[in-house]
Amino acid sequence: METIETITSIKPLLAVLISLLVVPILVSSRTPNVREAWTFVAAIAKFLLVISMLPVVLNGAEIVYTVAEVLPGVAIKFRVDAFGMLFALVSSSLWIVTTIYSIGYMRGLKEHSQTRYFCYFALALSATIGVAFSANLLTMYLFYEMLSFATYPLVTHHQDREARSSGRKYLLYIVGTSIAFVLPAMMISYSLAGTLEFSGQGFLAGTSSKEVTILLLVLFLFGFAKAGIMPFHSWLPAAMVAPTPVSALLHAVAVVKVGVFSIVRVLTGVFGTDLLLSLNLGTFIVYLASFTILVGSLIALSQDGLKRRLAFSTIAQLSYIVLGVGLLSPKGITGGVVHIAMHAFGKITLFMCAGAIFVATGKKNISEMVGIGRRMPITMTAFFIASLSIIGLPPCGGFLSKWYLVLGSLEAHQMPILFVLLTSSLLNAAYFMPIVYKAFFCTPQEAMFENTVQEAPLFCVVPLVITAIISIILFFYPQPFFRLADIMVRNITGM
Amino acid sequence: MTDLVSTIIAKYNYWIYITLMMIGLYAMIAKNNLIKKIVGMSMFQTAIILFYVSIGVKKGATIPILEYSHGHGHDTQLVVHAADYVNPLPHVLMLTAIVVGVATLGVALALSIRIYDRYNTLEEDEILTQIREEK
Amino acid sequence: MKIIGLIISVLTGAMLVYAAADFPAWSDPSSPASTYLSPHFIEKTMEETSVPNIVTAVLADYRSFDTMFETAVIFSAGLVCFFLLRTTRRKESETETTHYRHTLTGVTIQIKEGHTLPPSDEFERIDSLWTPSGLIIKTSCRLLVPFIQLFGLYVIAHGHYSPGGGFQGGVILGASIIMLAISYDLRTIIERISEKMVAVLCAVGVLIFSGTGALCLLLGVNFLDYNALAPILLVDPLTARSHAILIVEIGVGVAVMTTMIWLYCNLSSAGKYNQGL
Amino acid sequence: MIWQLDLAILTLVVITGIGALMVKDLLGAAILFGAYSFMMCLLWSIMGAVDVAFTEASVGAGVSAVFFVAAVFRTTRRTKD
Amino acid sequence: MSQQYPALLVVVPLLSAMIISIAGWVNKRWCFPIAVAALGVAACSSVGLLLQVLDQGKVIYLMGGWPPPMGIAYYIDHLNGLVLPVVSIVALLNLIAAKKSIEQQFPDKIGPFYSLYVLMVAGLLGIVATGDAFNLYVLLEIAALTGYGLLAMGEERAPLATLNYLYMGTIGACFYLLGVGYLYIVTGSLNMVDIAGILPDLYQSKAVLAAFIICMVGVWLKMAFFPLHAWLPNAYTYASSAATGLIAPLVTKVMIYVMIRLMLTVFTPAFVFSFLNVSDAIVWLAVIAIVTGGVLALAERDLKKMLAYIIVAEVGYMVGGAWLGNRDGMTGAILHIVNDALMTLCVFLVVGNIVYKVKSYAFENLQGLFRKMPFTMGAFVIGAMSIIGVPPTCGFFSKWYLITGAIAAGHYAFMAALLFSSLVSVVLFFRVFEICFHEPFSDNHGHDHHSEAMDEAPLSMLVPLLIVAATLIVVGLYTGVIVNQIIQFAIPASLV
Amino acid sequence: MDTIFLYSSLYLAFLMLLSLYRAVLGPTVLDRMIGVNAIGSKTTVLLIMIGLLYHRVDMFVDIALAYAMLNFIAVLAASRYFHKRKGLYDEEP
Amino acid sequence: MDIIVCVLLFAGLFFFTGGAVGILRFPDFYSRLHPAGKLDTLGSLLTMTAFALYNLHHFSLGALLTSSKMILIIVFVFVASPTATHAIVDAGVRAGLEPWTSGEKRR
Repeated sequence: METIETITSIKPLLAVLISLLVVPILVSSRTPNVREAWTFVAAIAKFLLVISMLPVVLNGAEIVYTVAEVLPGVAIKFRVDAFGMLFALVSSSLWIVTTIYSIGYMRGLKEHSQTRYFCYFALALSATIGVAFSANLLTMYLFYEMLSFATYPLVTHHQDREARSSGRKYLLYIVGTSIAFVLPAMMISYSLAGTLEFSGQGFLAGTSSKEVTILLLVLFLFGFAKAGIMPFHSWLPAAMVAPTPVSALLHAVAVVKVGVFSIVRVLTGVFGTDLLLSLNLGTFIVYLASFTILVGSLIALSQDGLKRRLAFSTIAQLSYIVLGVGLLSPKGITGGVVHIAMHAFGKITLFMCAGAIFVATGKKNISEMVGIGRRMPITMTAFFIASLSIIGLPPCGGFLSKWYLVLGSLEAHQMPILFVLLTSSLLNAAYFMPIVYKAFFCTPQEAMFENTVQEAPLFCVVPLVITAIISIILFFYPQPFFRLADIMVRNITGM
Repeated sequence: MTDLVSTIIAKYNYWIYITLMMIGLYAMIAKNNLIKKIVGMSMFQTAIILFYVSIGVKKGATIPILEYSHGHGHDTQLVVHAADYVNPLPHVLMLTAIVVGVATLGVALALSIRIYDRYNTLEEDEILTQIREEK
Repeated sequence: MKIIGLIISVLTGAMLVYAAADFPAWSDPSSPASTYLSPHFIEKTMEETSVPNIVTAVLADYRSFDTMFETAVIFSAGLVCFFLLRTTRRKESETETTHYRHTLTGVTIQIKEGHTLPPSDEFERIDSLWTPSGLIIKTSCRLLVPFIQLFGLYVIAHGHYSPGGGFQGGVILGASIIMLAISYDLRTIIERISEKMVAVLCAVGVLIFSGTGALCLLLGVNFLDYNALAPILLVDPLTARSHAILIVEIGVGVAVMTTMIWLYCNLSSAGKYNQGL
Repeated sequence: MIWQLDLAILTLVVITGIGALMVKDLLGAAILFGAYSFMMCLLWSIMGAVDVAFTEASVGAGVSAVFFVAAVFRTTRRTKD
Repeated sequence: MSQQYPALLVVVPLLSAMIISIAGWVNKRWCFPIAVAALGVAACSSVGLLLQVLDQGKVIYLMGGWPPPMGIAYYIDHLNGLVLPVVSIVALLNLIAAKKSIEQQFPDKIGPFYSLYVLMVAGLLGIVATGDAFNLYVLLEIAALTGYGLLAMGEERAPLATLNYLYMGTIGACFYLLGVGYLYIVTGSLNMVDIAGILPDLYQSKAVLAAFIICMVGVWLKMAFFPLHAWLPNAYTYASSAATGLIAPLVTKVMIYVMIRLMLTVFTPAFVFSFLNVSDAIVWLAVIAIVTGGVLALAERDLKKMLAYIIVAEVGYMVGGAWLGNRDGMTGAILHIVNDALMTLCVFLVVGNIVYKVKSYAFENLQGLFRKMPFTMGAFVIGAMSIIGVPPTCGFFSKWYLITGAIAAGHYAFMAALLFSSLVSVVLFFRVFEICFHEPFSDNHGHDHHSEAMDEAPLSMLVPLLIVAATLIVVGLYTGVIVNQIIQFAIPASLV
Repeated sequence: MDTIFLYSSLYLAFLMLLSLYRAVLGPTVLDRMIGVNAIGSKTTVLLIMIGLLYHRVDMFVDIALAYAMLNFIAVLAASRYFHKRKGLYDEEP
Repeated sequence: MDIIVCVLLFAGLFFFTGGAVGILRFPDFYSRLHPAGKLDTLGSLLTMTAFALYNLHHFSLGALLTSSKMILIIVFVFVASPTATHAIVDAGVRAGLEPWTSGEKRR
């Protein structure tokens, strides 16, 4: 195994803290314009900080920063490696886009408590980057919990009864599983291995028996309920009561991807591929993921609420990533990891479209959207592109990741998985295409729309156009993500 | 049998202190009247004092005040044998304990007066009924 | 509750009986308690503190730190009672009615709050539950009280040589005042010894004790190490200990006396300070 | 230590204690509690603890019984047990 | 002066309690500055002591200059060196924070209140510092008596609850005294270290066993450990917020310190863990305590009582941790004394602020508090996070040690109970947050919520609160230092 | 002489038992007061006797003196109660 | 000397016995006060005198002081005991206790 060059730098901490530091400014700023300007500044600064670390990582080095040693052998420590970089890149870049979109959305609907909204948004982003850059399980757990609590006020933003019950469900699933499953699993790992530091080959290897390993695996898989693996998925549709930008960023990018990211990190950094392979646990993960993919897609078919359909789609898509890593083959892992990015850009576009439709027309259900494509052509075009990406058709980024997944399943000699992937792609098409079809090619019934319906405000439309375009660009220029995934695969497989 | 009897006799004080203490404890738990409980509490404390004082007793010893003849002052060096005097340390401790007992008694009585002002009874069950009815 | 109480006490008692089997026999001169620590006190008290009453010596010198807090306990009991019971503001529903008695005719009149008494010397203020004053009781108490107080002072001062000391003397002094309060009425006492004075004296008593200790501390030795007081008391260190014990006992006496009065006044008038037992 | 007297007084103490708790009248309980203190005082002096006896005498006879009576005076004599 | 720290620690508060009492009759305005100054001196000397202990190890102070078995000595080692600053600083912060509410609640009894307050702190500090078993009892009583006074001045039901506390507290203290007597009868000594030196020959004695059981039961009564907890919730709920701010964080914690002191110093781990075979049973009791505390807290509909039941559960944490019988568990218990004191202070200060402004702590009156008092609620969130055990707040780390200890001891039920308690805390606190977050539901499901103006507590209450909240995180981050520099030395090497 | 004192003290203890009967079972509170008062006067004597048995009577006489003084207060307080509160058995609520 | 002491002591004990029996056997409160008030006082007087005399056996200044203290006790009892008795009677009268007349049930 090659030694990895490490560089000590405070940049990761800054990247985490910058959105935290901006919160007091947000609270104290008097006018909305100032407030949003600051958010924007913070978003861009964060993105620049992340980008500035990209070259180092692409060169195969890692950036390390230790904040404090809180327990013997365990510190609150940041480490920027390829995988974290990939995730940080996606989330920080999408924050900028979402900020723009939020401004449009929140102002468009004249939402209350906008200051609070932006504050917690910033907090959530801090936590996300924190998870991405964490060097050990404890730090990851810290930011994971911080994210759970920071997003609660966002989910219950409307402060009505529905929001309250959804908020309860959200917390129950997310925090409950993390305390009940992740915490003990983490403690057990610590007492077994005496460390929590992620390492390329996992630190559990050779320290635990098979039964304990399986127990830990199950605890970790279900513990990170943000990943939405069934049966711990039902918080995700419930959380769709949140304002759309929240759904867009948090439930397409930050929260759910943090869950998946954590699972992948744990599978690779704690267990290590070798251990999983030797115990043949990959198969278990893969079948679990396949089940979620299929069932999630099937449920998505029957949903009428647009956001709920997207939510179930997300559940299914997240399991692609888990599945990819679970295949334990280099191609599979690459596919899974890159899917984080591809799916993020696709799904955020879809959510933004849903939000834009809501802002413009106030409609939430698919059955009410007949013919909407004629009124809002830009939005619906973006929607079409994004759904292509999700289905996995060229010329969109989603195709590449899916392609790698298929290759990976072949490489791992898992023929059933191939069928799962193909079936689910068909299902994806089956639940997205009708929307597009109805939107563009059916005529609306009378009095369905008021005559004044136009495109949503500019602040809403621009971001979704940007992300849709990026989805296409990623098909042609996916190199940064693949480079990062390659470095990561090389790290964990030792090749 | 004689062994048992001699044990009982030899530690008579200890058995009585246990009895008294249990009477006090029982009163504190089982009595319904607040002042009765305070009486029980005082008995409980006295029983412990009895225990301590019993520790200090020494066969054939006198009270822990040195035989001191007035007028001679410090000149006469007295030879004092420890075995001649009762152990003074438990007495000291128990002086403190008695004081604590009086202090606790005062506070407890003050509290019961406050309670009576409010509920017009000192029976615990009646007070609890009143509280429940208020809700 | 009765059954629970019975079970608990029987269980505890059984455990204690079980443990008592291992005690040294009662009044055994060779038990550890009698041979380990106490011989030092008994044999060395005289040369180390020059106080023949070992209990006093241990109480006020060897373990004076305990005693200081014991005084503080008494003080805090008085303070807590005051804190809990003393009512300075009445409930709005109650209007104060004061009772007066015409000394010549024996007619009792009630005066509602806000009204005033006709200016006359012939009225004396009485309790609401007035009873004719018991002449016998009053007289005999008046006779006894000075002696009791004198005896109380003797007990405080003579604590070095005989049983007694600050605490006992203080209680006797306090009891004598309580006796006056019982045989006359509470107002008589409060008029002579105001509440403020009682409260302040109570604190002063503890202050004398802990202040003596703190003085030692200021003089550069450990807290309550009376040897350091020798230059101030103008005696040799050994006598200084004895004298310091006396000072300390006086502090205890003052604190205890006033606390007893304070407690009694608060308890018997339920904090209203108008009329008592 | 005078063990014969000790036994006698100990028995009396227990009787007085039970009596103080059984009396169905708080004033009576207060008075009997005073008697309990007397016994205790005797007991201490029998065991040679003169200072403790002195304290108990002054506190038990002079003060705590009076406090009890004062408290009963300010509350009630009624008790159910 | 530095060698006089142990005396200053206790004596300065004692003296100033008297002076405050006098000042209360002369000029009420002097009371508060004197009290703050006294506690400030106590806090400084406790910190100084801690530094001294870190520097040179054990500090022994002879009261009256008499050598230990004769006189009373204060032993300051790493264990109480750690607890002393916590006690004094918590008391000081709460005093500053409570000034306004004291003036609001007892306008004519300011003097006695401050006097009792400072006296109680003196008692608590003494309990922690003393090395004499009987002296501990006296100090216990002084802390208890003043505590009764402070607790009883509250709502209408406070006197009854306090009287119950008084009964239980007296039984507890008397049991402790009895246990000391049992030790005295077999060893002849009252000095803790001295007793520990004599005891090893007497392990077989039934009297020592009984002494241990009685002491433990007494201490458990005072700390409201599970079957003996019935007095605590009412007593803490109905008291004034100034009093609970002092008593809730400190009294149970100090009693747990006493328990640990008895286990480690007096009876020595060899006796407690090797000779006696009861650890398992007590850890099971702790498990039940944690679960019952949590479940009972769920049933409550007002904030203060809920927190009181959480204290019951927290006591279970510490007792269980101490009885796990290994180093990690003991470390967790000691660390949790510090952390729990701080986080309980935090939440009770929040309650104080809420009561000051809203005049109620029932759930239904808390609506819209996040908007009304954002800073108070922010601190509340941090406190709650700490109680739940979310990193990087300090509560997480003590829980971490406790769980590590449980795993090492193979006591998985205790681990499960800790996790369960965390989950219950999440439910408990988010139920409160939900109520505070949502404003009264209006019928029109609209986005136009009538916005209430911010109505924050006064600065003198807010600043200590925010300091405590920040401390929660700082202490969490410095856990490694605390454990490595202090707690490690507080546990005897014989405990593996 | 010591024997005489010892047995007379035991006899006094027996007499106390008789008084105690009245104190515990006396039908009214006042009977109890009589009983306790009688016990009190015997206690004073007993204290001196104990002192004589210890051969340290100078130490015990103070206690007896204090006792004689203070015993009086409790009785006074209890009788004072009836001066202010009417009714022998229970008071009207 | 010892004989005088013994006589006084036994006389005192005799009166004490009378007092105790009287308290036990008399039918009502008022009648019980008689033995309690008078006989106990007399018993105290006699026994105390006996002790005072006995104490002077080994004559010294301290013994004289002690004996005089005992006399002081007697004086005290002579003042306090009647007062106490008076107070109790007073209480009985105020409490409305009817004196017993012959033929009634014993109380």
